[in-house]
Amino acid sequence: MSEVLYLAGENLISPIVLSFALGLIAALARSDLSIPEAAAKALSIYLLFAIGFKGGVSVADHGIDLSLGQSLVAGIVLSAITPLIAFLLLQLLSKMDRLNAAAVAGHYGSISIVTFVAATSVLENRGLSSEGYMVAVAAAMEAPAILSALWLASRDGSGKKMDKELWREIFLNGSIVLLIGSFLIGWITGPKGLAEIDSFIVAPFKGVLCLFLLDMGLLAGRGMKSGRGAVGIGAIAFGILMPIIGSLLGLLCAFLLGLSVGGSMLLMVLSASASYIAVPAAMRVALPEANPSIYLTLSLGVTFPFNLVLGIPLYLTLAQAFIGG
Amino acid sequence: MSEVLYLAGENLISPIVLSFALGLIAALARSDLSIPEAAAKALSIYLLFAIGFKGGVSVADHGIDLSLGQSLVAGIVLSAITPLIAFLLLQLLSKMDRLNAAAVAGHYGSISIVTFVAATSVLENRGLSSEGYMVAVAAAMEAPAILSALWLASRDGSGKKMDKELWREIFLNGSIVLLIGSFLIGWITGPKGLAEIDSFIVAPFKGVLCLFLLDMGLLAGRGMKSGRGAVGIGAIAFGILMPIIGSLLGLLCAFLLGLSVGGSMLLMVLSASASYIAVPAAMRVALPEANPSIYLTLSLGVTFPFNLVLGIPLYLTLAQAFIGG
Amino acid sequence: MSEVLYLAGENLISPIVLSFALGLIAALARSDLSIPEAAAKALSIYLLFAIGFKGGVSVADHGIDLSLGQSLVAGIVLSAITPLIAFLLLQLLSKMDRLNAAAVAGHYGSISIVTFVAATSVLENRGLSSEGYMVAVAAAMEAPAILSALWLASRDGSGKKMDKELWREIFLNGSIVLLIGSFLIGWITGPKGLAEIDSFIVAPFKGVLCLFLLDMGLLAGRGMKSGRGAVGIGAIAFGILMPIIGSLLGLLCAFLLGLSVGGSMLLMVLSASASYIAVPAAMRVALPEANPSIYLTLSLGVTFPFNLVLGIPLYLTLAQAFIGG
Amino acid sequence: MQTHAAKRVEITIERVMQSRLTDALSAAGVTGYTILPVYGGSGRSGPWSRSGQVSKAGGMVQVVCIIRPDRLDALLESAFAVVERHIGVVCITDCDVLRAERF
Amino acid sequence: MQTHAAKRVEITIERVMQSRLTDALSAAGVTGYTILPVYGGSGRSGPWSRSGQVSKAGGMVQVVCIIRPDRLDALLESAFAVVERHIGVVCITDCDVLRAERF
Amino acid sequence: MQTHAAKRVEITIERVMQSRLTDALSAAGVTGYTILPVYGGSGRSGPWSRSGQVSKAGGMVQVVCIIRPDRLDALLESAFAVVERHIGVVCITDCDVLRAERF
Ligand SMILES: Nc1ncnc2c1ncn2[C@@H]1O[C@H](COP(=O)(O)O)[C@@H](O)[C@H]1O
Ligand SMILES: Nc1ncnc2c1ncn2[C@@H]1O[C@H](COP(=O)(O)O)[C@@H](O)[C@H]1O
Ligand SMILES: Nc1ncnc2c1ncn2[C@@H]1O[C@H](COP(=O)(O)O)[C@@H](O)[C@H]1O
Ligand code: NA
Ligand code: NA
Ligand code: NA
Repeated sequence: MSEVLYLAGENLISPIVLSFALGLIAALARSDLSIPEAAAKALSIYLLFAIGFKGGVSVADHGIDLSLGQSLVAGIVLSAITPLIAFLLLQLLSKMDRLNAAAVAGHYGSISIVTFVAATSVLENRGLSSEGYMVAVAAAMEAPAILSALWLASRDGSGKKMDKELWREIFLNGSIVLLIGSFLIGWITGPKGLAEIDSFIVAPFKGVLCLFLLDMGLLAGRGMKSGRGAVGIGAIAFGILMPIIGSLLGLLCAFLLGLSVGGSMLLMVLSASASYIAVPAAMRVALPEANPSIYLTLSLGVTFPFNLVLGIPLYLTLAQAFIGG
Repeated sequence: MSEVLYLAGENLISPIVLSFALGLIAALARSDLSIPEAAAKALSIYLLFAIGFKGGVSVADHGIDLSLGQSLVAGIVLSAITPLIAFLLLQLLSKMDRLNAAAVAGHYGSISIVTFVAATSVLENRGLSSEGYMVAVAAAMEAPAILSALWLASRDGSGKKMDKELWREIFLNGSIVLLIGSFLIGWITGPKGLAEIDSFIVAPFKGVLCLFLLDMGLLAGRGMKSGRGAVGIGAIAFGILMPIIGSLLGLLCAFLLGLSVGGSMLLMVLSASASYIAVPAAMRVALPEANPSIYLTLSLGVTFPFNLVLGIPLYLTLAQAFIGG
Repeated sequence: MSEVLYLAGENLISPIVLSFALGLIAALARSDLSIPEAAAKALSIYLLFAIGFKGGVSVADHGIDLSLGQSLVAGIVLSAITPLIAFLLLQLLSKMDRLNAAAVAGHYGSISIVTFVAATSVLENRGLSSEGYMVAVAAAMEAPAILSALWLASRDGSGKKMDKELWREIFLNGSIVLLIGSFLIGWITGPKGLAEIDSFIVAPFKGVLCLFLLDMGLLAGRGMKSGRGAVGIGAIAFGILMPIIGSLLGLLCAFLLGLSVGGSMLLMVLSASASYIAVPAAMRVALPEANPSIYLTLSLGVTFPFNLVLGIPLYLTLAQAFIGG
Repeated sequence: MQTHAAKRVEITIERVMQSRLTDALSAAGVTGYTILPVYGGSGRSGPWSRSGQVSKAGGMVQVVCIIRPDRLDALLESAFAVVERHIGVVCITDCDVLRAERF
Repeated sequence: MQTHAAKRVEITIERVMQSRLTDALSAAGVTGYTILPVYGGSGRSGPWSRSGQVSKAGGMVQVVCIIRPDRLDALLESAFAVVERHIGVVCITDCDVLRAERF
Repeated sequence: MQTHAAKRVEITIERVMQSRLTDALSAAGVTGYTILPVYGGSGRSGPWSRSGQVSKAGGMVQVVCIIRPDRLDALLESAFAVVERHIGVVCITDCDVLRAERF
């Protein structure tokens, strides 16, 4: 426990977490600080490209682990099943109607890439390595949860029939394509490719992440203010409990897969995190009657900060305790 | 004197000043070269974050100097009093009406953070250190001048009553929040935090500054063209005299505070520089009848280039002569 | 030949080419991956500034070669004459009407700076140096081709009389001004200036180029889809033959000028490449009846990928064979 | 100058629905439209702004179509089918255009 | 299709006044509006453009409100109170809307 | 509130022609206009979008002028001279404005 607290304390005073806090405070104090939409998108493109590329290079470096395929399958299953658990938990903890509960559930099955990125940088700081292909697992976990959510919603007759267009949008959304694409580029070009561009994608990475988290803090703070009325205390409890449950599922899979401590922690983070980019967009198309204030407040305003500040050190401690290291 | 000229000459052929000149010439020649608004904002967010963070780290590094509090107070007083002097000088030198004179005066009490940043990079080139908390002094000097300007204007019955909203906008404007926030982050995380992100905020800093100054040159050039008619010869004389007067006030304060040569030069630069971001926005809200062409042309088209090219070497020479070094 | 293939293979698996391929595939698969306009412009400003600056520094470093003036003249002549050849070849290979043929021809006389940049990075990878002033030659080659194209069009009575405004727009367009300006800044400040900003303009250069090529891939892919109907098989053949012819003209000039292998290859690349930024804009003003789908599809969808993937290694092999090295 | 009566239809719709709307318009034979970015707004679901956003969710665009009056109904029907379950505003104004042959 | 008469009010106003205007609109019960970015323009105070700008001063936005005709006056009065001393243009057009219950 | 009849002219024109258009408007005595960015669109020359673009070619802007009805013809003539050979749409709407002295 004291290990968790120590880690959490150290985590708390990292530039990354403090940048998020700065954004949060600025937004809650109604400062007009803001990052232009185009700049925020450019930062996210940079982060996706860099994290994908580095993952690919690491696979090229260490050779393909037997468990790559297994991990992908595990990720897909985790992503598809988590929404069912989330849906039940929501019904238990809150009075949310089934449509909104389905939409929220979809977010928790999918992943938040920036939480993943923050976790990799914590691993790096502590000198822990991880399986490079976890980036591919992250990409694989983005979409299946959406299908589960739509299935949950359709049992009520709500939700739209999946048209081909929507399938394409979900599986070829920009962040998946960029993540997988840069992963493959990193894999193909390997350490030699990395050497060519590492002063772009490695050295400045953490600084860029700080600015991105500043923006996330601003968004989370503004979302909290406007979403205040939309979520009750039960839903907030869900927003903290669910990532812990998710992380335990992730831990179990990691154990079964035989992942390293670092890889286990990353799989826990993926299972614990909730989407706030790809899934909301899919939900607006497929479940327009679901209320975005609810799922965005929970995902961005509750679970994301929880994971960033307390979750990541907690999951790392658990991984170290159960996987060894 | 020859020292000033030597310094000015060396300053003149730095990439920073030449980038500004390139922007200026391109604008005056009516080239369509332009930097997108979102990119310009991103550059300014980067510069504020980096300069604040580095200031904070330097405070963490060297411990808190006794004079931090005193310097903040001195900065606030300088910012509040300078507009009164500027107002009188304007009445003397030009036929500007009292409302516009008040608005202009407010700009000269406040500060231009990019002039400050350019000055720090000149210090760095010459291997001179300065008090890290000067960044906090810069932030403290942004707002008080606005209140003085509004007070000057209100003596005429013009100007709007300060509403709570306006107070909030002035004191929590994005650049103050970002500067103070990143200063605190740098302070809290210290050299360890800096080590994590220095290849983002230290190494590329001067290059980013070049691009930002290119943009400033474009804006200044376009402002000169459209503001040509708005300012007379007397006002232009003010735009060159006032920064020198301001710098001397800064020098006096620096001497009384016992600042280092570098710190003294920075305080001079702060007193000498005129706002072109925060104050214009506040003036549009509070003194909408004042003519923006006048204050923007003076601040961006006259005083900024003067400080960048001649002022900074001049202030450095004065600081070295009077403070020692 | 096997040397070309080897080079082409190596080129093919560079992060730069693969990033382009990723964008192309994403666009053809109708992914919604996209780079905001402001970010794309910021990337291009960075690349122009960096390449210009480095060229200038290299001139400052190695002293002015006698052939600078001659190279500029050769570039201007190449740019002015190539459209005439292109026009004839188009008439030969396709049934394109004279107006569109003139517009297309103008693109091939002018240059694509990103092809040039990609070529410099191939040279760098192979440790080959080149004349720094090739950047100035690139700038000089942007505009003359436009005048040739307008002359070709005017022989039909189409095309607008060149007004003063259009002259100014062509010769002072943003990319020419930025390239020449940063070249001069680099020249003036020299290696000392470079030392100040090299961690901004040298180290991350190739990484930024990857993101820019990702964007080019997206644009090329989307252009191919929407321009499909506009160009026939003859025109496509032109889009591949013309760069080869252009490169041979470039090789001839380079031989006459006595350029180094690296410089020869760059002049070949300039002659071989087709504009997709400056010339299209000029054509919209001066030849609005010409169909942009035709010239953009050829320049961005055919010739640019050809040069990037096959052309650059081919030209390098030819330069090495004929110029020595 | 000679002008011709036409209708200006302004459809404010979620960004995620943009391609579905323009596909529907094309299917209904409406191939002329202009898309304006929207920076923010407010409605029954409260205020929103695009600043700092990365997700496509939570933003809107404005699609402006100028059409001949007799084609208005076809346009409205195809637009309505897309907008129906989604938030969005459809606003029709009378206008005059130059060069009527284009519409 | 069934449409309903409404008013489209387009207020071009300085960016620094945006939140004051929307606060005033909300206070007057107008909660539906869309904000469009403005790239540049010209008026009695000469031409301007946003390109390269960092300051919020010197830019404008367009606030578009579609409302029921009977609520027009309340809107105009609250808007005018904000715009009065500031530069800005208020332009009202007759329009028709689908789904009138929304306004 | 007291309003005054005016005309709202919306000219959708290629970005490369923007300065030529505004110069022509100024020459015709029209000094008040607002320029809106355009994100994409579709017309006889097919669909387009600005995303990822670097070139000024291939984008459009919307120039909105509000003028007194009696000055409409001067405006249209000067605009038409610029737009004539180029793609672009000119759309005129009746409107009412506050503060008529400004137009
Ligand atoms: N009356 C209105 N006038 C203009 N725009 C509106 C209006 N009502 C809604 N909107 C726009 O449509 C979006 C969604 O509206 P709503 O569905 O009411 O939340 C708002 O955020 C506005 O951008
Ligand atoms: N007649 C007009 N039509 C459209 N926009 C206008 C008009 N007059 C002024 N504007 C806009 O309002 C801004 C301020 O106008 P002004 O107060 O006249 O300087 C201008 O820069 C334009 O963006
Ligand atoms: N009927 C229309 N309504 C609105 N915008 C249009 C219309 N027709 C054309 N446009 C705009 O004008 C551009 C050029 O049209 P065109 O010349 O038909 O290719 C299109 O891409 C649209 O942005
Ligand atoms: Na998850
Ligand atoms: Na000052
Ligand atoms: Na060429």
